[in-house]
Amino acid sequence: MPGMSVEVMRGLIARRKRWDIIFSIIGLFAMLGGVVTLVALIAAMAIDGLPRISWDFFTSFPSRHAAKAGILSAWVGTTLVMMVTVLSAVPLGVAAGVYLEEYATKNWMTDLIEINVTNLAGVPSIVYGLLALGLFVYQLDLGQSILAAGLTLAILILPVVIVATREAIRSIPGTIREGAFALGATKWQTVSQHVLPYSTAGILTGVIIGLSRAIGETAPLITIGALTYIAFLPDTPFKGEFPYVSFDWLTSAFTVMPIQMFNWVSRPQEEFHYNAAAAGLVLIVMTLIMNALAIYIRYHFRKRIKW
Amino acid sequence: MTEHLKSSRFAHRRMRHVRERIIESLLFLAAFSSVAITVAIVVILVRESLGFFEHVSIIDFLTDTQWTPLFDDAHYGIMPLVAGTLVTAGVALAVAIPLGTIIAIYLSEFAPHRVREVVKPVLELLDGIPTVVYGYFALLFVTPLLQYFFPELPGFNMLSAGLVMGVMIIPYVSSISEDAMRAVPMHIREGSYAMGATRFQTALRVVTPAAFSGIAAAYILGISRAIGETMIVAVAAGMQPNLTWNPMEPAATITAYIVQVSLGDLPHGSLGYQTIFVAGLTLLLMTLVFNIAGHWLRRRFREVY
Amino acid sequence: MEPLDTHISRQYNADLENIRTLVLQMGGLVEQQIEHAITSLVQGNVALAEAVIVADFKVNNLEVTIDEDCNQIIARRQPTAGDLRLVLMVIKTITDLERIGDEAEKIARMAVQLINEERPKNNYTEIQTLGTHVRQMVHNALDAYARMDTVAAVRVAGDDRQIDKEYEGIMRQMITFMMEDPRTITRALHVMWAARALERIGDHARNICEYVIYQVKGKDVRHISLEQMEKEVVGNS
Amino acid sequence: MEPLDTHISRQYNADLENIRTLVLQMGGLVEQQIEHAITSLVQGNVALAEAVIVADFKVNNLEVTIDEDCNQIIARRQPTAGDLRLVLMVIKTITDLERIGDEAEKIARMAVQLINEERPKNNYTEIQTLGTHVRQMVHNALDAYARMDTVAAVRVAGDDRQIDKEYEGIMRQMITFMMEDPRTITRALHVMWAARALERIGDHARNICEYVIYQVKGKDVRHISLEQMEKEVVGNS
Amino acid sequence: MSENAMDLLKSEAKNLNFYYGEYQALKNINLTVAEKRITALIGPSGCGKSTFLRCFNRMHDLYPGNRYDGQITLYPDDVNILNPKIDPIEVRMRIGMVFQKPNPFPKTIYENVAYGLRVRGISNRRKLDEKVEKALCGAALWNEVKDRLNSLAFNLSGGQQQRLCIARALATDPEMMLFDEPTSALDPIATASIEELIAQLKEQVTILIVTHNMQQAARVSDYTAFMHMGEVVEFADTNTIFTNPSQKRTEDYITGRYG
Amino acid sequence: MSENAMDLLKSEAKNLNFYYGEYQALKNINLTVAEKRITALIGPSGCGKSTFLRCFNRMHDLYPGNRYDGQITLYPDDVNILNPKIDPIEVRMRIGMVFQKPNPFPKTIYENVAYGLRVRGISNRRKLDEKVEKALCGAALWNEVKDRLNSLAFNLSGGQQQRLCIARALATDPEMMLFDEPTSALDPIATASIEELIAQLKEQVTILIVTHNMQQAARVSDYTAFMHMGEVVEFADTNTIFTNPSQKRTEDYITGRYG
Ligand SMILES: Nc1ncnc2c1ncn2[C@@H]1O[C@H](COP(=O)(O)OP(=O)(O)OP(=O)(O)O)[C@@H](O)[C@H]1O
Ligand SMILES: Nc1ncnc2c1ncn2[C@@H]1O[C@H](COP(=O)(O)OP(=O)(O)OP(=O)(O)O)[C@@H](O)[C@H]1O
Ligand SMILES: [Mg+2]
Ligand SMILES: [Mg+2]
Ligand SMILES: O=P([O-])([O-])[O-]
Repeated sequence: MPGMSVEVMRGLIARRKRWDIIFSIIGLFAMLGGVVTLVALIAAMAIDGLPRISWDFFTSFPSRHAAKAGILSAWVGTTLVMMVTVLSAVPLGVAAGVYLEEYATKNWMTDLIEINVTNLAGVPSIVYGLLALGLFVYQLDLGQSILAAGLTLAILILPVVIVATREAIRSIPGTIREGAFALGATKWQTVSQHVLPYSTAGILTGVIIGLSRAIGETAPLITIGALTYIAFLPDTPFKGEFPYVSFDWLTSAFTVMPIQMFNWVSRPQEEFHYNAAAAGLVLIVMTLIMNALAIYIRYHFRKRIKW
Repeated sequence: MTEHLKSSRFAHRRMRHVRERIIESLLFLAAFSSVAITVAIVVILVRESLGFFEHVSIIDFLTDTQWTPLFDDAHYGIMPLVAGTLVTAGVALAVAIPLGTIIAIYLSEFAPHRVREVVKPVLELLDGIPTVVYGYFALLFVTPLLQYFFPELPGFNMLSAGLVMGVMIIPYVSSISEDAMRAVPMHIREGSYAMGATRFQTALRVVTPAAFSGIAAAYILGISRAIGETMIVAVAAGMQPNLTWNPMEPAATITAYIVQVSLGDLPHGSLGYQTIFVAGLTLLLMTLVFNIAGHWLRRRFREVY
Repeated sequence: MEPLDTHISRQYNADLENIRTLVLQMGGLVEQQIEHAITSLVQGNVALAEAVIVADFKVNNLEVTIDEDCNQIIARRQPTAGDLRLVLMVIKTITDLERIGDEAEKIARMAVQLINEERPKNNYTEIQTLGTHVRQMVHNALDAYARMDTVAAVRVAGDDRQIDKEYEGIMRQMITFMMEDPRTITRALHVMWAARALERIGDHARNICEYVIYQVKGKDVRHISLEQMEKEVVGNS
Repeated sequence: MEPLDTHISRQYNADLENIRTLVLQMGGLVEQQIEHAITSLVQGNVALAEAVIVADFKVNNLEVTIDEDCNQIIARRQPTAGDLRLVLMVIKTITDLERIGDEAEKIARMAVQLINEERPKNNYTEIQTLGTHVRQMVHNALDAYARMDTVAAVRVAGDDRQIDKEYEGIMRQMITFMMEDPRTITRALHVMWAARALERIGDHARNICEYVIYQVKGKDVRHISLEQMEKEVVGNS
Repeated sequence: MSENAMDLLKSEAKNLNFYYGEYQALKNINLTVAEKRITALIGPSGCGKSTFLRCFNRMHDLYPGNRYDGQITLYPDDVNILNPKIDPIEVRMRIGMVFQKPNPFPKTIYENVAYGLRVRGISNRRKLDEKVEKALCGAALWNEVKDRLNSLAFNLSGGQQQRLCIARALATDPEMMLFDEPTSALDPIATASIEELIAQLKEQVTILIVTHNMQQAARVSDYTAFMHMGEVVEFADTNTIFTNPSQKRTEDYITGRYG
Repeated sequence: MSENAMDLLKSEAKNLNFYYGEYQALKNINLTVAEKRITALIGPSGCGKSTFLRCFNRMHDLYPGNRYDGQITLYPDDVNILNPKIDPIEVRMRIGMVFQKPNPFPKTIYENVAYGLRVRGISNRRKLDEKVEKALCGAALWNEVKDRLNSLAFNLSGGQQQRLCIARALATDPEMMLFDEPTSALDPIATASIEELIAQLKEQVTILIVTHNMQQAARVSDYTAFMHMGEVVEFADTNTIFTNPSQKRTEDYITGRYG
């Protein structure tokens, strides 16, 4: 028989269940708070910025006249900077992640690398800006160029890529590796034919998340002295004549979307605030698309592999 | 059956071996680059800071209550910047930690599956939005709103920057906490329900303690994010170093100061130029303290299911 | 009853099939021993009788082999339900078969000793008749076993009554002989022993029938009357 | 041999202990049946004889019960090694015990029939002596079983030879009696049957000893000579 | 060894159907659970054993879209525990459960066992101490842990953890205990000791156990139900099921034949 | 049913010791593996069964700090496969392994089976097709998957996945195959079919199998070694081990007694 009568038990249960209800209500409100803020933010942007969005807005250079100003140089700059970032951060980050998960034996050196990566992830982005200022701009004399900016953001997202790679690799059960080794595969065969292919989705998700973060980064680029007023485009990478490609654009001065927006926000004139809102809207849409892509990849590829 | 292997076995083996070694070395270099980055950060910050401390005593730096390096009457007391940083971060955390935790518990233990699947990504979008956009929002939407309630509130103030930053950090706290709670295996939860516990009891007495290390990590991450956040404060809190603990006032944070200086055109090697590295070093040390604390917490309370 | 050959494990099927086959082989051998023993006695064929005596070791060896196989199946396969009953039935069956073999050997020994006695006029027809019936009963019992036929098993078990009656007839006859002519005492005694051995063989055959019913129906029908036995078989078929 | 009571499962210990106890109980009952049967025959006590006949059903019931318990242990516990041998030995032992019970019943039946005959002068001392020996042998066999004592088991198995000799002596004596005085034929025959029953009991007791050796040593010592048996026991003790 | 036909009834499923959304996992189940006896459910993977077991403490209520139909009566008070009016928490307070994988809470040994009591509002330390000790003794764990009641439950071995989970369920004096493959995550020796524990527990409490190891059912249970495709094919005392089942499907399964 | 004393020798461990760093997991192991026979290793959890098995394909080389001492000879060519001069990859090419949990690669069924061949440099499609079919037939899986060789291996059931892993190992014609508790993650019916497969495989290949289910060892193996605390306590043909073991420790273990 139970330790108490059914009536006593029912009273007890009723009393305890009241807390369930109270907390449900609190939780619902908290959640709504977050969601409402998001909606308000987007709405505020849209109300102010939507009227400014037009074809011209994308194809015009910034201007002293708010109504004529556009974001051409900003989005081109962003695109080029991101290219540099991806091309440098991904190979380095993935290789580092693979080393740490698959090769590293336990010793002080790998411990050091390990702790170091964790801490890098927590370093404020502006500190990377200072690093870039000291190292790229002055030490390596890259100047305030697309290359310097791209590398800065690459360093910034490197920990993200490394961590994502490691997580993705770690989710592959050891038995899969042992299965490959047991069939006579070498270490590199195991890594290149199994570990990397199976963790592609995870790595890709991490890379996209990193990029969506990089695309909105403002502070480190301000630190290296990105210009806020650029009325020209960098040299194009692809040429009509030999050697067809050119790397001059790498050293070109640039601006990017968030800086352009910051610039407009900082102006006292209200009309520029509308420009800022419009640029913000474009930025939000860009990051939304990238986040959606990451979610899609995670969902779509994870579905196919269940360990 | 291994004839064909036997003949060329030796040559094969050496080639295989050499290739494997080369690949391993390359991968090691990649991993080591992260250490190089850290070293570079430290070297650069420390080198410029040393230059700074040749001119300014550490005592002054820590005790002076004014930070006016660019004025003629230059004062180099970091306190106003630290105070600004702590106040904005404090406001942000006062919003993010309670709300984030409640949302995490609600989503992981109370919300129907559908709600969770929708709300969680939506909240994560909060984190994906560029910070400069938040700055805009704080300055041009939240501050006017607050001024409606507190008419005397200045146009630049730490309260509105902190509040918006808090909202931005919510998903950090809630998402990671919720992940940690969901990582608590269902069978532990079922164990509690099977004992006759209610949802609230299960959430509070079993799931939350079990996920403690993850939740703590989420808090720490939120804190370092709040301290290092730049653009919101730069846009909305003003750029005036101001030693005050009152969030209703404008004040510069460390990060805002760095931005402010960078926007101008300071010659390389000047004392003004060095101040931003000193500020950076201070910021780095502050976040490092929290990161180490987080590391320790996670290690101390790691759960094995 | 389950067919034996549908286990997921082929080896298990093979092992079970193997002991069944060995039992039938042992049964065949024992039948032959009975036949030869009776023939040797009735025809006074000493050589045949001695062959029977010698061949008994084969029966014994089979018993030991099958027993060991059964133990191994139990130890290695953990049989349950029908499979377990099969194995346990085999363990019991071979004990009875071995006893039948021993009785056949005894009859053969009688045959050897009767050589020194004068042959009766009736040429041991009593033994001949009883022997034929008993042999038939053993044969039928093994048949029921091979086909796991409970109806046949009940019928064969019933034949034991007939055999007991015949046996008692022989006993009474022999006592009469002995009283009438004390010189025939030794011979009569030998006949009596032989008859008694045949009667025991009948009992063992009946046991085998009971095991068949146990195996198929899962019911222990030892120590109960024939009528009850019939009811069990019809009851849940 | 392993002590039985060290299984992790108490119930398993209890189950095994239970069948062992039941076997010893059955053994005790059977011993008593032998004793009463002999007494009834020697003293001409019909009531006792009839009690023996009636009590046989108890022996039969115990056989069925123990058999079923053994099946259940095999089906539910999947015994191996020593435990399995124990169960299998029990299955065989109870068959022999049941047969001993049957032989005791037969002796009792002889006792009933001998009532109508004139009592011999020697008051059936032959049967008395043989009976005492056989009873002792059964007792010793059960003792060896209870203590799982292989040395004792070999010794008891050896006693069977002595019994066989005594039995043959009785047979020869009875034949002489019959020849001398055909009026004693019926009585002599009954004595012979009783003696033969006792001799068979001796054989069954020997079987039990063999099972003890099998259980302890894991060696099948049936159908081999006493000398070989001794070697097996000493060999790997 | 044989079961008593006179066993009292503790619980009874009548015409029970269960649906995971559209999918019908249990089909018209009828089964009795005898008081202070061990009833085992066996059957091939996916036949619905766990589903059935979890009906007894309304575990399915935790997930949306599940539907019961029919009833499970609990005696002696004759309530239908599937009745939507009955709070599942009440049912769970009366019927304890032990899971496949040992799932101690990430708390101390003491707090694990005390949890059920605290949930019931007991906080008197003396009383808790007493009940915790009693439960741990009942789960044959007291001697092994009495000196470290305040160390974390995770520091115990798998078998000990499972006994801790049994103690945790025992502490609240349940009327019935459900075990879902309680030893499938354990090695043979730990398994044997859990089996032994379960065998002893039946002196105190009615037990319903799911196992996919039929030898285990044979060893520990008094009654066995063989399930197949959501139905109870045969239900009888364990001896009968393992020596002389009446259904061909049962025989096929326990002797290792294809269906 | 009984084993032939004339069995040929395929492999032999002599005075084998193995250390995980400081910890000695195997102590002076001597054991023979008969050709085209199934040898089973049984013993309580943590006794070193898996450790021993994994010595046979130098799996321990994958992790640092592990040390072998003594030798394992492979016949007929009489090489010591533990010799550091022998490349572990070579050993693994000759000795296949199947793991506890089915671990197919997240590739198609075809590519799973072909993988071992590709690693060996075979890429001729015709040859691959042929070998894949043969291996799948050998693993009794061909009929079930021949129409969907290009679907993902994860879509197979647990038992099928394990047979796929067996096919994968079989495809490269190993001389010997190692199985580490190959059915412990499977339900009884899948287990039975894997056991049956293993029993058939011995016609082609020498098999060494670890199982913590001694009934399984009893069912499938020809020889059984009982291990305890890193030692081989008793090694004999399976019948002897299960009906009449000579060591008390063996008897205690297989009859379910405390040590
Ligand atoms: N949450 C669920 N939603 C839908 N179907 C389910 C769910 N859980 C189980 N099932 C299905 O219900 C059937 C019965 O599942 P159940 O878990 O009761 O089987 P089981 O007999 O316990 O098997 P096992 O031995 O593998 O534990 C299975 O066909 C399963 O696929
Ligand atoms: N990587 C390792 N490092 C150190 N010790 C280990 C390692 N792997 C296993 N051991 C130890 O070696 C011993 C033997 O382990 P092994 O895995 O061989 O046991 P096992 O017999 O296979 O047990 P199980 O049945 O649980 O698989 C154990 O005491 C174990 O704790
Ligand atoms: Mg289940
Ligand atoms: Mg292992
Ligand atoms: O024991 P019996 O000789 O009468 O079969």
